Amino acid sequence: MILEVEDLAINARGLPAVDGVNLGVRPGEILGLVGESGSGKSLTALSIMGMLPAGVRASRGSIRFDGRDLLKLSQSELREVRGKDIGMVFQDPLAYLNPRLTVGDQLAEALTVHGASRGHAAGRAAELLDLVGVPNAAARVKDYPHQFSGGQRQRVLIAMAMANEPRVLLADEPTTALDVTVQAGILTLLKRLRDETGTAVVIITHDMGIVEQVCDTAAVMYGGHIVEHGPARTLLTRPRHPYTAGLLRSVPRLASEPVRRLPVIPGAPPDLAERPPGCPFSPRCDRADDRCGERPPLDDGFACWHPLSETVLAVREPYTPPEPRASEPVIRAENVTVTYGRRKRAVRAVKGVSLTAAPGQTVGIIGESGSGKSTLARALLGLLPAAGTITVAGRSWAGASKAEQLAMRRAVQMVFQDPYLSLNPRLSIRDTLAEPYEVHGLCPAEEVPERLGVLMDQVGLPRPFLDRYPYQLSGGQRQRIGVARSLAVEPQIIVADEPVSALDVSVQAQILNLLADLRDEVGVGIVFIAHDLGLVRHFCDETLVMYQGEVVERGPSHRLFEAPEHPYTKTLIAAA
Amino acid sequence: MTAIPADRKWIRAGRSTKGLAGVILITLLVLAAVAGPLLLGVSPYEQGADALAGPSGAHLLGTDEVGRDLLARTLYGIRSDLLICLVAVPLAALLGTGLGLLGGLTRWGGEVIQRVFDVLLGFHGVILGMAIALVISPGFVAVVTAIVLITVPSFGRQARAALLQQLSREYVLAATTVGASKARVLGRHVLPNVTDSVTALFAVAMANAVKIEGGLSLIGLGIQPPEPSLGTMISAGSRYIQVAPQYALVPVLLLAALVLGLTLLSDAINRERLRS
Amino acid sequence: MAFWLRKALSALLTLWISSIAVFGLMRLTPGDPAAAVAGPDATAAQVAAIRAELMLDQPLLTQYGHWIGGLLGGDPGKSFQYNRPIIDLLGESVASTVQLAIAGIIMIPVVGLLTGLALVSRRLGKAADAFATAALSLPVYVSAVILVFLFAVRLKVLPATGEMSFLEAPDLSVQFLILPGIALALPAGAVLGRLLATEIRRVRQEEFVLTARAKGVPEKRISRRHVLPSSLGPFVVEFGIGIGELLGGAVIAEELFARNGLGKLMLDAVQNRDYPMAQLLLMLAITIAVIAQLVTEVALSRLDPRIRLEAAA
Amino acid sequence: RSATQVAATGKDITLAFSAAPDPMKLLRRTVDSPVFSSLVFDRLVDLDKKTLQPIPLLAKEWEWSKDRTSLVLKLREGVQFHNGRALTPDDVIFTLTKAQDEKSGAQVAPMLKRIKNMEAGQNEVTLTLSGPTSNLFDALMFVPIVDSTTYGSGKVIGTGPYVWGAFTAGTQLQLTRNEKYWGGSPEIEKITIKAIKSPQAQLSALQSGQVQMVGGIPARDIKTTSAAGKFTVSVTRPSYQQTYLGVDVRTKPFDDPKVRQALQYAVDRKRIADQVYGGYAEVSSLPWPANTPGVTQDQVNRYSYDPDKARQLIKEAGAEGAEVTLWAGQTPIFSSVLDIVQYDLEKVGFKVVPKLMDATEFQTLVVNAKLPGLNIANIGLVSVSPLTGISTANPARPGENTSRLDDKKYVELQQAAYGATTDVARDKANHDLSEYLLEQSFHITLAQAHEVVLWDPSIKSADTTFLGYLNLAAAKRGA
Ligand SMILES: Nc1ncnc2c1ncn2[C@@H]1O[C@H](COP(=O)(O)OP(=O)(O)OP(=O)(O)O)[C@@H](O)[C@H]1O
Ligand SMILES: Nc1ncnc2c1ncn2[C@@H]1O[C@H](COP(=O)(O)OP(=O)(O)OP(=O)(O)O)[C@@H](O)[C@H]1O
Ligand SMILES: [Mg+2]
Ligand SMILES: [Mg+2]
Repeated sequence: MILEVEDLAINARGLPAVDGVNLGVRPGEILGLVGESGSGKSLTALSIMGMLPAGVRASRGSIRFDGRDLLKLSQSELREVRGKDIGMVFQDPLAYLNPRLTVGDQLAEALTVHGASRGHAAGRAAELLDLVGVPNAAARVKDYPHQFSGGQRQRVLIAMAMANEPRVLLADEPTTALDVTVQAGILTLLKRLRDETGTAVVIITHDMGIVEQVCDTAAVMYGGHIVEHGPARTLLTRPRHPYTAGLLRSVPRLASEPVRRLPVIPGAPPDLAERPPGCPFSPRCDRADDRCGERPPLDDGFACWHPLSETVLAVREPYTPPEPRASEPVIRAENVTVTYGRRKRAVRAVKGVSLTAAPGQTVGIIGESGSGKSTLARALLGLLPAAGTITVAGRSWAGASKAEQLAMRRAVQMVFQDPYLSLNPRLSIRDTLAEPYEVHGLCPAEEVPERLGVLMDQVGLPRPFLDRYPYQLSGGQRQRIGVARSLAVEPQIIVADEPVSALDVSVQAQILNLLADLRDEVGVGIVFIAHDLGLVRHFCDETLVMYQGEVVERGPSHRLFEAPEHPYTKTLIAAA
Repeated sequence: MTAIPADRKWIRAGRSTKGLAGVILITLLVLAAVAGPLLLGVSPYEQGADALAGPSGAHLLGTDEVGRDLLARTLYGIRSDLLICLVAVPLAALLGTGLGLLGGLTRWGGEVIQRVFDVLLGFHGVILGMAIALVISPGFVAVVTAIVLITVPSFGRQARAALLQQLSREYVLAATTVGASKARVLGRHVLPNVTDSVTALFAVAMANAVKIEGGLSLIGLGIQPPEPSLGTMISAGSRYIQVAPQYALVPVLLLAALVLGLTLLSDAINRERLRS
Repeated sequence: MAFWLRKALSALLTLWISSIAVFGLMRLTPGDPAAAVAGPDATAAQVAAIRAELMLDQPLLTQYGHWIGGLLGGDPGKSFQYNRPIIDLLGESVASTVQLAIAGIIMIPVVGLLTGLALVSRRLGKAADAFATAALSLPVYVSAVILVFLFAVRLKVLPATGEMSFLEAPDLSVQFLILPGIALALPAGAVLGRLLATEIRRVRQEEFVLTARAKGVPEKRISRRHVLPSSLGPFVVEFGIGIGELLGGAVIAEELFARNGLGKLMLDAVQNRDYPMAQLLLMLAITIAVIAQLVTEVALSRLDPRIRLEAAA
Repeated sequence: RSATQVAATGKDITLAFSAAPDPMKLLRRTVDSPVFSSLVFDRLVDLDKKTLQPIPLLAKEWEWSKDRTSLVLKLREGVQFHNGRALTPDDVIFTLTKAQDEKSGAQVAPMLKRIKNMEAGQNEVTLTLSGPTSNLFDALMFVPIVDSTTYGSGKVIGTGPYVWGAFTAGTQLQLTRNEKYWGGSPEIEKITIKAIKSPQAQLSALQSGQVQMVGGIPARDIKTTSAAGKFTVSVTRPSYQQTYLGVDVRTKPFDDPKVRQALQYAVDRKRIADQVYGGYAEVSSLPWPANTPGVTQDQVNRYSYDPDKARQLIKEAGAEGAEVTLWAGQTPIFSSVLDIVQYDLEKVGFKVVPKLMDATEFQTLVVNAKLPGLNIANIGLVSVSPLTGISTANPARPGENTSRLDDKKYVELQQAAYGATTDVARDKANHDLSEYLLEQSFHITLAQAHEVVLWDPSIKSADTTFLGYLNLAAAKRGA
């Protein structure tokens, strides 16, 4: 073990953010630290770097790095270790690079601060850039971060972390901000570096897929605890902890067969304040009994009183895609083109896209960031001017009278990507949900409260929440409100722009199921935008693949994913 | 990330030590201005033979150059300064926000209004004030007008920025998708959040208003005698700084206190805005 | 490149509108320049004669055209008051104001930087905050009175008022500049300081600071190399705007310190309805403000490569 | 070096004056005249401050014809202009002719117009008058003799003790002594005149030793420096600052002399003298000094402060609670005067609407006699003599004046005064004019303010002319 964390506890503003974590990684080994947002992954990593934010401190345990306890070192001693023996790569590649210094300078700095001469450092900077596979490195060192692509920036960060050939490399969600295709590149890079230098790598992620692809060992974190750890393979194939299992089930993976409803982990991730003394998962665990809540389970590879005996991953209701009901398309879009900006700075975000959406059916749109998905979605709702024809129930947005537009809006609704931005912070949930009724005058005022109640039931939220404000709700709950708002006018089609990307893995499934139910029971048609292939495959009857504003391939989901034709689709699926 | 409704912000602002200090200062001054004269019961206009007399039982702060009671005048002075603030700043806020929004909503309008703001900013406060005071003869109206014109651009720009930011917010789109009319979207979703960021400017604007009033008085274009105002008293009093220091210094301190109070308050409010 | 072109054009537009505003403003102010020139107990006949002499009996459009024409031709015309070409009158005033401005331009950022850094430092923070708030709250005309009273009348270490040509006696003229300089620099500097402080605090939260720390960069170097440069943006902008306002600010400062600069000239001109003089100086003030704006933008783009390169693109 | 120590050296001095010298209107008495006019120029005569008799200057002696309609002025020999030209009778005639023309702006033009003809003789000038002119010397002592060859060219060339030197309009003027001065070369070599508007700035300049004299500032401001004791205050006889309350006799209720007289009683002149002029002013019901021959004490104190009397008169005239507009120009002085007058008038039951506007705007209204109601302003030269006063100052001029009082009797009185060439006659004329003003009360004197100059004690025997112009021919600078 080059790095060994023992019984680490981290106290964040009086709350136990991390509680009794044990980790170890050997030279040349890649450890995957998996867990949902807020489970304590980043803090653990930061504590290893001795870089915990203000108000947060390690309250217990030890972090051994070749014999020394990092927690006992002084700041200056730690500084010696940082970047020299232990390197770190952060999540958002742009934010973590200084926009005002050239990439070369920033790389060189990593060396100079540890005693390298300027000249040598400058030369090495180019080498490093080349090492991480940035084309014609020698020239690019003079460029500024914003001149690099997302993937390249991430490579720069990695190069920076590797500058002094550290013995341990910590990577906190190194690929989360990147597109699938780019992700793959970064992961192989990490692997390669490990092979070449023999560094121990700790990859922090919330994506089981990554564990599967690159990790030798893995540890699953939940509510500040390590609930399960061991060799990646076994952990993925035969999870013993219910949470691990739940996590694996609730995430549809390309490999697995689609199902009608995803198995979900009920409830929401734990709140630090009210975490039971015992197993943090017990409140959401179907196997839990009193003991679980009271006494922390012993840790022997998995921390659970009732470990799963054998894998239950297979247990999924078999799924026969519902007969595509013969229904008239409500949305008809024919070679839609959207252009932002004027003249010189014009950006054609969507180029000649056609699609139709009918009640009871799901059209999936996938594509990397910037490929025009959201733009298309907004065009479909007549939110921005588009060339080509977009008709809703036979009427075109262009030249529709106010009254007509109102009618059209009753037919199509939208669910937005970020539940934090899509609710007006100043309006109570009641006001937000009441708005559709007010503007459409759907029912007499006195009936509205009852309707709202029904809506809340539909999206599975307690009625009292009507009087809360957005900031009093969790992400998942907000997104349910977003769905409820779109349901209010009883639309025939809902356009959902990455409705779950901003949500925790275990919550995603809940929202997806909600949409699935609406489709199958109410018969709403859904245009489902995502960049997670698994979701789309699992969820959609038909799938469109967008690339740089164009639809490069389309077809029934099962066909498209089994036998992709367009090269881009191929790489996409290969990468995932 | 999670935005807090404005009202809470103000309350929170009040809670921080700085904010509290500001609130207290202002409250005291307002009390002095409102209750002071009543308690004192001396007319600020009553002239007398003994000019520039030092503090005495009859005149706690002494008298000015024509034998009027300084304390009374100072208290009334605060009153008129507060009045100026309360009239001018909201006016400026309304006008500025209005123009700012117009600028944000209409393309050509935006251009023109930006230019107008640039011109207004081009004139230095003092000069603009002077010109205005001359055009409409000096006095309350002139001072208010000057302050309004000087303050409008800052409100305008703030409002415009806030508006543009709001328009790109997803909940604004969401409102449109559920079929809310443009007017409704603006009135219900955009404006409230805009006002929110505009109100944050209030305290600063008021502080400046007080300063401008004083600056105009300095060149004799402020509030006109016999009406007292802190500014006029400072400019008149600084003439007697050596024989009757209290004449200028007391208003100076009060004016400073007023500005200080407002500055502290605005600091606190802004801090709250950043936090949320 | 088009970026700068647009900027320049809109600046010109601004100036043109300003010229109309300035011209109109002067004509709007009641009071007859001729009467001012004639002085007290002049007869109506005398005043009328002067009016004609000053071409004030001509239609406004002609007057405006004449003025603008002159300006563009580099001839701002004759001063009503002094009945001399304005150019001849500006000489010394310009020098005086330029000196004052330079004093300000030197002192303001110094005060600003020091205050800003003090504000974010652990030890001085509180004191600096008190100072900044006080400096902000004291209007120039107040601090000036106090400064003069202390340093000139009581301590007699610095000249109260007046000035001296820098060329004749640099050492002395500097002494005359200290008090006005401070009076100008205190509030302006305090504003800058606070701005800088808030910005530094913000930048310290930025992720790239974490990266630097993770590289093992010492805190000192992080502040110097990563935080400060990234924090200077608003500082520069505000300072630029500040420079733009210096001429305006000079009005007060020169009145208080009895300096015969452009500010005083402008004040007199407006008060005596010396149209050509007032108009020229007002335009000058505005032009400076506008140019300051432009230059500021350039400086900003130097500080932030993103702006620069977008502009270039 | 410290700028606080560097005052002028023993041989030169620096003066601070509220108004900048302006060489454009040399023949006119403007605010800036006192600081340089008598240093650069000579007059034909000056008047004795006590006896009011002419003192020879460029005119070394003179002789009246019997009927007092022609005057022969013998000029001093060997007088040279600063450009080396010798003074000739033609220069005198040139100057007087210029001064007769309204365009020159010379206040005494109306009096000089009475000169029908001028003849140059052997170093003498003969003036022929349209009629007896008792106050001709008032006019002559007023007019500075200019160099006929350069006048109007912007050059400033006189025969005075000091030579006009480096000059920046609106800010500064330097004078160097005229070694060839006929009265002997002055002691002080160099005089620098700085224009400093703000009294505070002036005083602190004086206190910190940057200047040795400050002038043209409100007298009351002198009291405001604790250091007043350290400096010599030289007070000239009341002159350019006769502050008055002008009454437009065509606006009700002031068409009634009773109401106008009520005003006289209503205003508290003592308080104005003390509070506005810091005591440097004379309290009098008349525009001209109390020592004016023919004027009686009773006249001087005719209207002492008496609100009750005022109210009573107003009652009689049935003008209680009348609303009156009170105009004034925006200066610290006038706004204080306005303060007090407004207060006093309200005390006797008027409703006062104060209209304090910026100086130029006010000036415009004065010139066009557009001041319905009351207005506060000041004039000069009334202090010289009643006749000169009413003949030169718009507000009180017989015929057309800002009070819009048009009365034959007044004009007759003026003519009589011109003819009053004997002392007895002159005294009577002065008395009658005073009586007329008091009775008509359209031009109400508020204060005869002194012009006050503050000297550094090191300056000795600095003097002022009858008009209150600086006269430093004999000034010295000691330790
Ligand atoms: N600076 C801080 N102050 C207070 N609490 C904090 C701070 N940083 C993190 N926390 C809390 O500590 C817990 C763990 O945070 P951490 O960032 O380690 O989670 P994470 O697993 O990295 O989540 P994510 O996947 O979103 O990065 C969270 O509940 C968070 O609210
Ligand atoms: N308001 C805008 N002005 C100019 N260009 C824009 C604007 N919005 C988006 N774009 C550009 O249009 C293209 C498509 O953007 P869009 O948001 O539709 O992509 P996306 O597929 O939704 O990406 P993501 O998966 O990150 O949401 C991008 O290149 C983006 O830079
Ligand atoms: Mg994290
Ligand atoms: Mg998108």
